[in-house]
Amino acid sequence: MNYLIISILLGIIILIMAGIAIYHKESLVAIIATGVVGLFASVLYLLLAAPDVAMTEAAIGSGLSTIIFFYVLNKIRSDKTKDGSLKTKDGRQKTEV
Amino acid sequence: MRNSFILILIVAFGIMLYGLFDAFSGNEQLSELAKYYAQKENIEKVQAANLVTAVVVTYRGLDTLGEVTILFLTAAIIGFFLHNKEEKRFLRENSEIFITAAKLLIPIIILLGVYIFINGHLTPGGGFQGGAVIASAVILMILAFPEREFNSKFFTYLESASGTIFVLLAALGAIIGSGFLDNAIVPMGTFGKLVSAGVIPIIYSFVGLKVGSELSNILGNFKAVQSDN
Amino acid sequence: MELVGAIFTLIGALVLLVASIGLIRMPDVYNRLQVGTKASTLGTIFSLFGLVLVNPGWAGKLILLIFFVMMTNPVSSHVLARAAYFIKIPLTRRTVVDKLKVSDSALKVKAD
Amino acid sequence: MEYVSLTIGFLVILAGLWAIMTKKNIIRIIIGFVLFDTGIHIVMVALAYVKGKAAPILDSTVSIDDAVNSIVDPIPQALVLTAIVIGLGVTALMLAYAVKLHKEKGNLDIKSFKELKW
Repeated sequence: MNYLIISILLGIIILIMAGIAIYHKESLVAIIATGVVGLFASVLYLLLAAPDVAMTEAAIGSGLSTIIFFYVLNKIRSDKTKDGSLKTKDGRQKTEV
Repeated sequence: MRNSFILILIVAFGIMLYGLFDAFSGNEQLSELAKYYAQKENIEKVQAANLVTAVVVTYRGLDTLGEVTILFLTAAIIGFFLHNKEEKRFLRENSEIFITAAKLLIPIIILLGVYIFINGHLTPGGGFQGGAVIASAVILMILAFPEREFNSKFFTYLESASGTIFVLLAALGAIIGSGFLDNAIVPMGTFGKLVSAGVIPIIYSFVGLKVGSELSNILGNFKAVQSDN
Repeated sequence: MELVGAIFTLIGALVLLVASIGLIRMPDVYNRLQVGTKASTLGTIFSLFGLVLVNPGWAGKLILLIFFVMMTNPVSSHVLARAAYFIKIPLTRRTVVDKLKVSDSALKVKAD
Repeated sequence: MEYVSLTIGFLVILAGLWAIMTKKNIIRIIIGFVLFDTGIHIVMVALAYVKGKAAPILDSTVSIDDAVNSIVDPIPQALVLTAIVIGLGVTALMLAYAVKLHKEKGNLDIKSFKELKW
């Protein structure tokens, strides 16, 4: 019975974080929200009697993949702001990342 | 207009998934295959206390081999795509506290990863988890000492060597044992001790080293592409 | 023995509760980081110590865990606060002293 | 509990699919892919759960004689274990492509890549 309540709470958090990951304006916040989805999913795996999967998800889903996303975001942003005028081939206006 | 079409598609997909949800009525007992794996004589034959490890390394070891191959392919393609000379970057000096703590923590984290994959057949954990932990130690190293060059050659050699040893051990089972990935080619030991389960801990350790070095290589490639900002 | 352990765990939970109230109350990033780190480190240590008293068989692993928490938690929040300062997240207006500004050696950018 | 987890997994799958199909920015599409991945893993682990049973690790509480009646299904867990690691590899590969595409065009809007459109 306790586990049922905990899993419902975890589900609410996961769904809210998925919504933030899709709809927030800032990419930074969206990436953090994706990491939080992975973190709480790992707690859910622990409740579902799968400690192996929980360990993997906690290390990979919320740690490594977030850091790889951050590296890419940093690369893209620094490309854009280096001289303010990154040339595109067809001359289109750049959209916000 | 376009979004409403996609919405209809998603709703249709959701109805399909609801059908799956409706047909599911909770497991009361194991499936037949899992019963076979959990039988006493089969457990005693394989001797791994962690049944997930037994499934990953012996029963479905060929899957693991393919998985490691896919990981190697992705690491190789990423290295091919992002390969460029590391630019000169101007970095702010890390604080003294962080550098000292990183020096203290990196060996401990690597030791934890090694512990996790050596004990993979007894406790929760194994090669994949240990590899991920080792890769997070490498991340800490990259963040704490960004001016040092990332030594990707070492990780490449480590990864190739452990992959080769994995395949050789598996093939040795086919030659002197009863089949590919047979784990009874070395003395079995006693159930529940560190030295047990035949070749499982050895193979899983090499899988751990391979996964750890592949993930580290991916991270190093993403680090090398950073530029000044 | 179990009662003492339960009391320790309860104290730890109360400290964690104070930390989470502080996260809402504090005015800016740095104060929130400080509250979050200090109080949650203490709360976690109290809870784990209570567990040691309840179940002495796990003492070695739990003490190792306490060591890890004491090592990593303050360092990570120190690095976070430093990064937040250098990307110029503003301090609260009620700030009295800003020592990192005075010691501009920390601000120096090092050429590789 | 497994019903709740199954519902969560299905909803996360649908959210990820929605993000993949409607978003314009490639980073957001990759985030949708990661959500889709996580949802599928939750569904598979929830399908492996057996009511009131322990994790598939034999120790002092789960004896070897009675393992059949006291553990959950280990096979989907083993599959998910490898699937998570592959998911990280595929995500990193997609991000590497994203870096390359950004270098080519200067933005990541999916609408500006129309060389293969006809």
